[in-house]
Amino acid sequence: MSTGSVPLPDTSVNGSTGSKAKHRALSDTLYSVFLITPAMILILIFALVPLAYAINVSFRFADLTSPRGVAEWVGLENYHFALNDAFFWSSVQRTLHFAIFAVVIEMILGVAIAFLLNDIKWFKGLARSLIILPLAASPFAVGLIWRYMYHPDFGVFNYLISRVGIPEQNWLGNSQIAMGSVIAFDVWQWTPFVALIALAGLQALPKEPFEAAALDGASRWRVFRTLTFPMLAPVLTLVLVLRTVDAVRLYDAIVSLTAGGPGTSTEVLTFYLYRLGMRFFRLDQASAMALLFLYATVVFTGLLMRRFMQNMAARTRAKQ
Amino acid sequence: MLELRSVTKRFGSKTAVHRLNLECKPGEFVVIFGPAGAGKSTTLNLIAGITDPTEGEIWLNGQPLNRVPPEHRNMTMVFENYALYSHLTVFDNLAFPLRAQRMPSAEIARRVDEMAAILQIGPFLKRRPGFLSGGQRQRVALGRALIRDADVYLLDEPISHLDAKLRHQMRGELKALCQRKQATVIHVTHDYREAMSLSHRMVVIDKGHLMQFDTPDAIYHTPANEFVASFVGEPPMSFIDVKLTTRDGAPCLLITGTEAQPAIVSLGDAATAALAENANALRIGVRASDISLSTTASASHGTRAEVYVVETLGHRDIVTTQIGTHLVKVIAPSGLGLQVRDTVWLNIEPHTYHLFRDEQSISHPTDEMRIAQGV
Amino acid sequence: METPRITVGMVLRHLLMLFILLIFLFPIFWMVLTSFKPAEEVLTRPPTFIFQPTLDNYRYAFEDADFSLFIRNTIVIAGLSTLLVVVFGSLASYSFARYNPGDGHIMFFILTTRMMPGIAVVMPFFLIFRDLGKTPFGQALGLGLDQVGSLVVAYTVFNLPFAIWLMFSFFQDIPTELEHSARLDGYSRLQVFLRVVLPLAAPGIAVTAIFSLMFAWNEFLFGYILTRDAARTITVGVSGFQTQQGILWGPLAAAAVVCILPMLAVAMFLQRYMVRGLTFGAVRG
Amino acid sequence: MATVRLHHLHKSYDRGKTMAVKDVSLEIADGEFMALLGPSGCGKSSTMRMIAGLEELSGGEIWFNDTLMNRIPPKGRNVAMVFESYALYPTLSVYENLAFPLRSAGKPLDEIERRVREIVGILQCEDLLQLKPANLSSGQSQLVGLGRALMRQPNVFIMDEPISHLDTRLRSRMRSYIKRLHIELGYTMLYVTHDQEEAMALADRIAIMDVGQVVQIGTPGEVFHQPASRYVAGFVGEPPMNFLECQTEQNGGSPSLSYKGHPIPWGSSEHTRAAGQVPRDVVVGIRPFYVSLAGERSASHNVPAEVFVVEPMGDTTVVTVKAEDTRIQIVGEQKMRVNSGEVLWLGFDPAHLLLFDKDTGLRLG
Amino acid sequence: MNRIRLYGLMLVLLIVFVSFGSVAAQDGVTINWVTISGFYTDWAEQVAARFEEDTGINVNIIDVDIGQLYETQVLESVADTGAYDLLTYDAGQKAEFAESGYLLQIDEYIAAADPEVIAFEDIAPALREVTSMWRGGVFGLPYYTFTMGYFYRCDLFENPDEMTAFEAEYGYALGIPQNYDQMADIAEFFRRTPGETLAGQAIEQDFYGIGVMAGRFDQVQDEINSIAWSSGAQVINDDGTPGVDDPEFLAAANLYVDELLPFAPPGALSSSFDQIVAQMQQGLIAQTAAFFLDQYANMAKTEDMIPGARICTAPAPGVHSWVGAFGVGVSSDSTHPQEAFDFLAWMAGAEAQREFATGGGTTCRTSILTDTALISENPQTMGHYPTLVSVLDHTAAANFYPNYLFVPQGGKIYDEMTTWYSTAAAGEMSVEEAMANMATAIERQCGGACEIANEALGENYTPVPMPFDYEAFVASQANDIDAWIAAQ
Repeated sequence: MSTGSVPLPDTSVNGSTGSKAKHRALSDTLYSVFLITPAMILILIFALVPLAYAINVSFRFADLTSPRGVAEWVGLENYHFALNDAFFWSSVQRTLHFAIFAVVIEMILGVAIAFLLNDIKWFKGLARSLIILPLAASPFAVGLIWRYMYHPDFGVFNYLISRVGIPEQNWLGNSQIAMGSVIAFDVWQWTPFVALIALAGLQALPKEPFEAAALDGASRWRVFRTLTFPMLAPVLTLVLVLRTVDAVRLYDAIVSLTAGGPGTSTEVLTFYLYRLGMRFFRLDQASAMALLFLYATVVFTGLLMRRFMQNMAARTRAKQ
Repeated sequence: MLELRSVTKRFGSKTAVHRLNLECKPGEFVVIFGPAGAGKSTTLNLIAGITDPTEGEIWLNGQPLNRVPPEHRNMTMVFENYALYSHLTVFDNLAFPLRAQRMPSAEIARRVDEMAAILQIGPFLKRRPGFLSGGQRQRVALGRALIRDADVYLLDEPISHLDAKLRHQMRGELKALCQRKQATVIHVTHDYREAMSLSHRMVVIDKGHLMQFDTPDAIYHTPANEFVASFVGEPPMSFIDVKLTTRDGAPCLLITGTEAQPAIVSLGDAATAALAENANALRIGVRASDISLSTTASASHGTRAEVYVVETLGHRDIVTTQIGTHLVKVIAPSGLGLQVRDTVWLNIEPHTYHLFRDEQSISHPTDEMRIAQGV
Repeated sequence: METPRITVGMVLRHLLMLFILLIFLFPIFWMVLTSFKPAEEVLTRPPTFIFQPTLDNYRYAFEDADFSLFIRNTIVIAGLSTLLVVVFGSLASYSFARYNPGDGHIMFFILTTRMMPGIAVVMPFFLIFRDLGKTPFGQALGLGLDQVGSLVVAYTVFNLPFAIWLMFSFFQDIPTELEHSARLDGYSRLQVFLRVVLPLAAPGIAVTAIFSLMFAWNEFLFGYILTRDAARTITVGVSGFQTQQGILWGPLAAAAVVCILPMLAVAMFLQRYMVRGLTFGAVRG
Repeated sequence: MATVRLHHLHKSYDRGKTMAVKDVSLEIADGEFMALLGPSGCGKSSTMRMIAGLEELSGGEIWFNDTLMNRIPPKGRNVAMVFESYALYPTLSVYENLAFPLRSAGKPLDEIERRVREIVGILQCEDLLQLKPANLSSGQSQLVGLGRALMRQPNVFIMDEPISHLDTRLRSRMRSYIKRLHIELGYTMLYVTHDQEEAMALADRIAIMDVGQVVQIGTPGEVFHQPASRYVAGFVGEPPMNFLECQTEQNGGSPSLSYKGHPIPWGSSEHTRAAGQVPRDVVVGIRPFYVSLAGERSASHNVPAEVFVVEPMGDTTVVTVKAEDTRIQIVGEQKMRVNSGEVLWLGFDPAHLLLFDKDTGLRLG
Repeated sequence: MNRIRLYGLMLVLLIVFVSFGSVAAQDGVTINWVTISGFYTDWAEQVAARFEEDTGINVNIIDVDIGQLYETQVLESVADTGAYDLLTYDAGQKAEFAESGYLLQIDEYIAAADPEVIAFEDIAPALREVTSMWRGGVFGLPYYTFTMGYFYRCDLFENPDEMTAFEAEYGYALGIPQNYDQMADIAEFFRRTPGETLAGQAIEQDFYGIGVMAGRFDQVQDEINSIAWSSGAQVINDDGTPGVDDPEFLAAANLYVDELLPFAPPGALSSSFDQIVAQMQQGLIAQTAAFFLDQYANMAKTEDMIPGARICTAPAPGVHSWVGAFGVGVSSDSTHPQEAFDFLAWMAGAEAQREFATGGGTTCRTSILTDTALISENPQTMGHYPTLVSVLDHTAAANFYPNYLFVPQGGKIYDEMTTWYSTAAAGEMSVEEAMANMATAIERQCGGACEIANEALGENYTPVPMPFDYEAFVASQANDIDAWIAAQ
């Protein structure tokens, strides 16, 4: 009928119109709610129930290994305990120490690698494929392998550095450098992630402003400072948030690399929570600390992400 | 019969369409014309049911369409950015609307081939849209909209991205096709030639407000206001600010900025009558094709101007002239050998200009000519 | 014909990249090397690079430590949870990208569910699944302790936030006109989602799938708390090489190689999409 | 300012698999306004980008005056450029965008300030200075892009489709403005466009490109009236030129022309002179302005045609007719009123008939 | 895109395919025994298979990493899942498991069982005390002991050059250390750097005087405690108050940190026992501190790897080193306690244990530990038995047991020790500070003074007939207990 010269019969016009009244549109709101329902049910059950449990327990006495189990309401006692627990604060300090150093190094190194990857010509695809390998490895499994490689007597790292004349180090046994060694491991594993995202960001940048800058005679540094970096900033903020949220939750690597040692020099908050919760089974104290931690993370993320969220919402509205 | 009854669409505090009334007869080809951001596409989306009006109603064949979802409106649409499915081949793109109707595949194939032949995209049927040029994509998009029968065809800039040659050709094809289909078409464009060429009636809108709704001829020759006048015609109409003055006791117009060396323009009778009440914010508009220039002053060519720049069209030149601070474009025969800053004389006369007050039309050249010729 | 000039800077950059690659790949190389070492070569001073390679470690991992079961479990768990993540996540993400229910607040809430330290919620998870496993519903779906279903659900829940965030920009980048066009053609919203939106978001879905696959494959804590034996995953299996006879480094390396090999393959195959998909829509020209 | 000479320029991609630019030689005189015209993919962008130094050459030489530029980076060429996509620095304000070239050159602050004010004055966009590019309309963006290019005294001023995204009114205004600017400043200009109208209107000379090669270089008049080939003829002019496949016949020294058996008057002396070399099958090109319609058959109006579509354009009317199976467009008077389906007789102005070789497409005579 | 779809399809198919294989139903009673992974797995599987053959009861062995065994068992027990019928515990966790009701008291089962099979009295009394008994009842049976002794390179100790040099420097003869000060002397003496000589030969790499495990992998406390016990100090005093901050204890910890650790390889701060074994095998160390005797078979491999090396064992100085074993008990949640017990009795019984011992395991049964014929047949795997027996015997005779083993919070206190002892070892804080923290931690765990439930100790002890006299051995100043026995 596409090019047929016969005009449409009137009946079909009326027929189709007549049926229209029956097909009222499902409102956008209803439809959008319908779409998020399956995911929300899962999230609500498995995020809110544990959260509610944790909140509940944090206001009670709860020692699972004692015959009393989860017992009476104790008010803010557990929070009081947490806030006055020197070990809690020192583990928070270690966590921040780890997170700040690891994330900053990963960001700098990752962005640098992204630039390099963007720049090279000869084995670009291969390099891009290979650089993400650490990312694909299970932190727990390779953590054990790293512990093996870090071993001061039998590890390959000491062997390698001694070959080039650097004195051997007690990577995980010296409390001065053990945290550094854990950071190195995390950097090894997560720098590719940052690099990958930064590379994606770089490749998504429009070419023309850079060409214009080249014609305008701008130096590399000026281009980076006034163009590249500000344009990458949103994506880097996001990586920063994602990495920080992950870094402060570091657990697997600590279990397999140091178990918090030597001494307590790598005992980050999650590992302390593990000991409190899964060794001493003091769920009350562990929950209180975890909730304080969650609150801090949410506030931190919320602050950093506000701009990003607003942009996203604005774009959605613009599309409607 | 498609009707928009006082339709308003607001996005937040921004009003995209303001109390728009339209009615479009069955089989009529209506072009919505306006600059970017005028609300053209929003109007189309409202008709299609993609967005719901904030106020007002849309009726089709005597039935209100409010809250009828797009899939039940029996309309098709071409989108400005083609909206082709990049994961489907051209064939599947064209077949997509037919498959929704569960049409047998043999019939689908027949129709697709037919449409492909008309739009000259036969060789690309197996390709994905990503491998087509902009023009080819636009034709596929057009084909996808026209392949099935619908109550209303909504075309959003369907041929504006084609190159000049193809655009001319497709314009003709589109016009012929729609004539044959007796289809009700709402066509959106920012190209006045396309609008003039295709439409039975034209809707000129700006910032969501209806400026004029009339036949192409009427729009061109009797624009309702400065906006319509400025947007229809190429090169665009030139505007000159004027002040009411008198010469030899008769009212006439003084071009502002030429007070030192007054450039005076005479007034037609109709205009004179109208100006008796209020003579503020006057402006005359001249079309490049309505006036002519001469290198010597004469009775007919009495307005002095200076050549600003000369651009050629090949068979003719567009001479941009400067009167005071105003630029006036004139179409002139090529080969006059005019140089920048040469002095020329223009015939700005009642039968060559439109007169506007507060941006609204007061008189048109045709009126004046009719009066002058005593018709 | 003039070939692109080779400058000193360019050569240096390539060398630097090679050096970086060397550093980043060395641990993996060493792991592979160790996996082929005979037991007496594993802890030596200095470490050996050249030795008589053996498959004993792999044999041990597969025969004595039952790795084939762990691998099977892991494939089922990671695969199913990825499937669920993609299905539920894409529906939700699409909804957020198009309709923004909750005006960003629900989105942010979903992100916050990822911030709770796993160690703090593992106990409630354990209790939930213990009780679910006793209900007929839980039994039918295998949602009990030491059952594949519970890990599937757990990993799905953990991955959903990230997946929703990741896919969000992909959905936002799909021109709405495509959907409108399909609806005008007579397709319902759900049909449009399935026939138009999903295929177009395929790269995003690929990226999401690979990340959730990687997470589920590598997760350790919940894997070991929620399973005992029958549903044990490969990473937990790896932990079993820390024994009272010491850490069995050779078999551990072999198991780790087996454990990360599929992920490496997937990651390498999909890296193109990963690079494309990871801007989270944060960079706009 | 400089004379720009391109000497056998080549550009290939994918290790020589695709040739984007083939043997382009061109000279732009000091102060000349040269337009590079062609459809997308014709190689005009690659040529331009090689001149700017944004792309490496695969072969050939580029000279600015007496300096070989092949190995000079963009920075050292002193080329100002207006980009099609504006290429404003998204993170910088308009002021900073304008100041950027001078800041890069390390100019003192007061000079930058002075120059920005000057350019802003010329472009009349004072109110934009503090805005970010994202908040500008396309017209404003284009203005800023132009302003940024004007900040320096360049060797060559390149404009890449600078006004193609603007609406009609603005485009018309900017076109005149650019032309006048060139006259005032006298820069060596290279203007890249796919819009023949712009090229015609603006350029001193036009270089028309097709599949990587320059097919004609000439003034707008030459290109319009004496196109080198059917390709050029079809590309230049709006509406486009009509083409008819005709036969020539030698009738005792005076050749005649017929279209499908309908004789077409053809008699200028120039044609007669060329008659000896004219092959039998030719393509006749005629611009829509030089075709007329008549209700009655006559000696001058000999070809029957059915009206296909009538398009009123305000000041003119474009009529498309079908003569046998070929479509022909006629630009007629505004008052011309014909109806589709009507059969009329076509007349061709003998003075404006152009003949092209059917096979090579080259113009004959 | 097509390729992606293809791979997706393949993935789904793979999932479906493997899902088919994952369901395997079993009939009859199945007993789940959760135990330490990689821990004589072959033997356990064989024992289980044989048991199933005899009784039709299926035994499913669940291997768990030693580091996670505790929490998974507690979690399942607390949650009453009944997932495990047999639990495996360290001596230090017995009190907690029994007190919390995770373990079933099995006295009646033992009484009803075939005495030939179970032979409860045959289990070394010291191990019985620390692993089975709680508040007078029996809660499980030990099946593997990792009691501590002392390993040293007797070839070096007997080297005339070294002996002369040592005596010249320290004023007494080089030999098995009689106390930890002597051990410290030996450690200092044998510390050599490249270029120095060892046993008359110039060495190329560092040689260390001692191997210790000062990291956070749950062994540092056994080493420090052993030193403390040798001087009578306790982690928890008899009155239940912390003893770690007492002067004797502090002296012991200080000795460890200041006089042993400096002469150990750098790996000490992150090593676990397997690396000590490797240090020995690689010829890096001359001796161990108190060390797990069950590692003898691995230690003995040194003799193959280093020409001329000989590995000898002796009780650790002061003899009061760590005495303990892994016990297995019936879970109180078990739905088949009798079957579970039957398997336990069979597995910990004489016959299965004999196989266990010949396979390299270190059994807890006196009859096997003192079977000289068997020992002389398997010198590479049982060479440590005489030392082990003497330690066990001495412990039982002296009726000396660490108090924390009889505190319900013992397991947690043990875990805290790892943290604080290693903190001191790593130099993060002073010994005094770390031990003060440890004391606080003990009080926190116990909620004040700890309740010590060792009232039953010692009364039922009947000395086991020993094949040799340990006191005489020590008095003889001999270096090799095996040689000494042979000479008797």
